Parts: sequence; structure tokens; C-alpha cells
Amino acid sequence: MRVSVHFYSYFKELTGCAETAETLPEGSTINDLLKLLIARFPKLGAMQNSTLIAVGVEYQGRSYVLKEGEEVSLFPPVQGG
Amino acid sequence: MRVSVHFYSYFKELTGCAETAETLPEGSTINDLLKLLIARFPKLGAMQNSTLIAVGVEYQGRSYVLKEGEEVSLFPPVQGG
Amino acid sequence: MKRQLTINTDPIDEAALVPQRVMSSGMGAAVYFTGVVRGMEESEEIQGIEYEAFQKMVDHQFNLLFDEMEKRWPLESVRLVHRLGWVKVNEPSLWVEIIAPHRGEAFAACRWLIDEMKRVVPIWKKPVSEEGNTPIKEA
Amino acid sequence: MKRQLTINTDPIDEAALVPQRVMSSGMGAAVYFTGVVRGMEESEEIQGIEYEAFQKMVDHQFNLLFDEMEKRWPLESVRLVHRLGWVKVNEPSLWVEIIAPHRGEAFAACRWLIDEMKRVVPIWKKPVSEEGNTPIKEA
Repeated sequence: MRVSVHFYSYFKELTGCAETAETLPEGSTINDLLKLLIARFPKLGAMQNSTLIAVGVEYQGRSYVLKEGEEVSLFPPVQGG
Repeated sequence: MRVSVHFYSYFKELTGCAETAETLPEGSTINDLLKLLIARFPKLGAMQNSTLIAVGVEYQGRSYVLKEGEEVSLFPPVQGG
Repeated sequence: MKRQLTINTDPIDEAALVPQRVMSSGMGAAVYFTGVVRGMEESEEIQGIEYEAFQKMVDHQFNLLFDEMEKRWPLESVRLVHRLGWVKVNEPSLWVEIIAPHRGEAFAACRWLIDEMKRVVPIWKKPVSEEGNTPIKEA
Repeated sequence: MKRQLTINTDPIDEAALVPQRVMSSGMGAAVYFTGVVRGMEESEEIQGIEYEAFQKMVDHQFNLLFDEMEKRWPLESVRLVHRLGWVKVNEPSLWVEIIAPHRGEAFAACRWLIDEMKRVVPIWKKPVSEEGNTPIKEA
């Protein structure tokens, strides 16, 4: 299956892109996706503990099981105001 | 010695006046003044525990020793805002 | 800490007060509060509130509170407006603004000032009902 | 609880927002917060902040917070404006208004909303220094 991946804030600079896509086996979790992304964008590795992850507009944890076509967003801690 | 006494809020209605004066012996305290006032205005008696007292623009306790010419104010709990 | 205290019978004009705000570049937070006369007091409908003050003592007690605020928090300024006399339901009787570097101290100082005001500043209110009476038994 | 959420690049016009307030006669308190861009970030002088948002998620997360506020406090309304894009030092980036029957719940709800916003609403800031660089090491 295929999911799109969006980066926000300085994660765009760490990866050099705002958006990408990954192909994963059915039943893959966010954790599986993160491993693939860190392999492609090694600078994301150091950020792992502070990375926030959303699927669509909801926050999700590392064990969330991804579905075909979902939009995953990765970003650093938020800081509005 | 003589002190002036001012009433605020519904204390004016309890006493029927906004201002009066009392003559007391030297060394008298606010407590002594209160006794005289309650004798003159018995409705003040029921208010004793919730009466706030100022001399000039400062709050003072019952044991404060009054001086000639001071302005004493008696009023119920404040409720601005 | 700059202080601006206005206690009189003029209507409170928030739309004029807000743009008069002065904030230096180290300040990040403005907290302001508007207290408005509610239509009910002790479950009885009222038309408004008549505010009475012991004015000279009001000024002094507010300044004691401002002294204390200055010790507790790194504030740039406080502005406080309290209306006296007759204030109709839905009209503001109190407006307070606190300017501080961060929101934590601005919120804390604003709440503290209003709480303390209601404890020590000699202002009293007399709610007036539809019939022109005072519905609250005050004695 | 009425909700009004404005997230865009327009300057925040408090002088226009305040008079647009709607307050029914049971309400006694309006609490406001204005967050302004400070001239220093991490002890370095800056010219302003560039705000970025994941807009669709911002709207959703704010609405989740409003749902929670509605459960916690008897509020009449919340209005929140967050500016995006370039905001210069001394200009507001955030404005919040809470209308409630009493000041206690208005202050509590206003503080809670801002604290939670800074935890879950996907908005980020990039401080820009005098030289046009980003002074804060963000990685």
C-alpha cells in the first residue's frame, strides 16, 4: 500500500522536501513507516523522540496501523501563540 | 479628644447619617469608639463582626489608639467590580 | 511599573482604551478583563447597579495593591478603570489591563488584582431591581 | 458555546474585534489575551516571527479544544484569532476572548486554551533576526 507523507516546520529542511510517499506492506504501522523514512532521511533519526505524528488531522501513536492512501504528517513540537 | 466618623454603603441607612463625631478620653481605642457608636446607633451592633474600619485611608484593627482629629470610617465588606 | 487608575462615573470605553496600550519590545503578553453588570443578582432580575466609593481610600488602596504587584511580578504596566454611580445591565463597571513579558505573570497578576480589589478597595454596590428597589437584603 | 476561529495572515485588529463582542445579560466577565511578538528570542534580537501552520489540522485541533472547554466551563463564547506568515516585533500574533458568567471560569478557560494550544495545535514559529537569519537552533 501507499501512503503520502508531509513534513512541517524545520522537518522540511531536515528532509529537503515538504511531501513524499512510501510503499509499505499491508498491516504496517507508523513505526514501520518511521524506519523507512529514517533510512531515506537520516537527519530525522535524531528527532525521533520529539517527533509528533498525525494521520489526517488526528494525532496517532507509533503502533497505529496504516491504511492505503492515508496522509501522514511528521513535525516537531508545536509552538503557536 | 474628638474624632469624626464616616459611614459608607448601607451603614448610612443603619445610622441614618453619613457622618458624625464622637468625643472620647485620650488613649481611647477604636473598640472604645465602637461601643459609643453602638449605644447611639443600635443597628450597628448586629454588624460588628463584619464591620471594616479605616482611620484616614488605612485599615486599622480594634485595638488602634485614636488621636485627636482623626477621621474614622465604618463600612460593610467591600464589593467592587 | 506604569500605573493608570481611573475611578469616575464616565462610561468605560473599551474601544478607546485598547488602542491606547503602550507595550515595549520586551513585552509579549497583554491580559485584559472587562467586568459587566449581569441582569440577575441573587436570582432576582435587576436593571443595574449603583456603585458607591470612598474615593480617597480607593486610590490609596489600589496603590498599595500596585506596590505589591510590582514586587511579585515583572510587569510593565497596569491600567484599571472602575466606573461609579449608576451602571446599567450589560454595561462594563470594571476594566483592567496588565502588560508583562509572558502570559503566566500577566494572568496571575490580573486575577490577583481583581481578587484583592474585592477584598480591600472600598467600593460598594447596590443592585436596583425593575421596580427601582434594592433586591438584595444587605443587613 | 459560540465559537469563532480566525487563522490567516491578516493583521489582528483588536480595536475592531473588541466592539464586535456579543454578551447576553447573564454574562459578567470577558477575559482577553493578546500575545505579541517580543524583540528577543533566546537572548538574540529578532525582527519578527514567521508562523507556519498545518491549517486543516489547526482547525480540527482547535475545535477539539473548544469541545473540551464546553464540557468544563459554562462559557457563552470563545473567539480566537491567530495570525500566520510574517509578524513583526510588537505586533500581535494571537488574540483570545472568553465570555462567561463569572471571572473565575473566564480566566481558567482562557489560560487552559492557550496552554493546550501550545501543546497540540500544529503552528510553528521561525524567529528571524536582524540579519534575516533564524537565530534559534531548532534541531
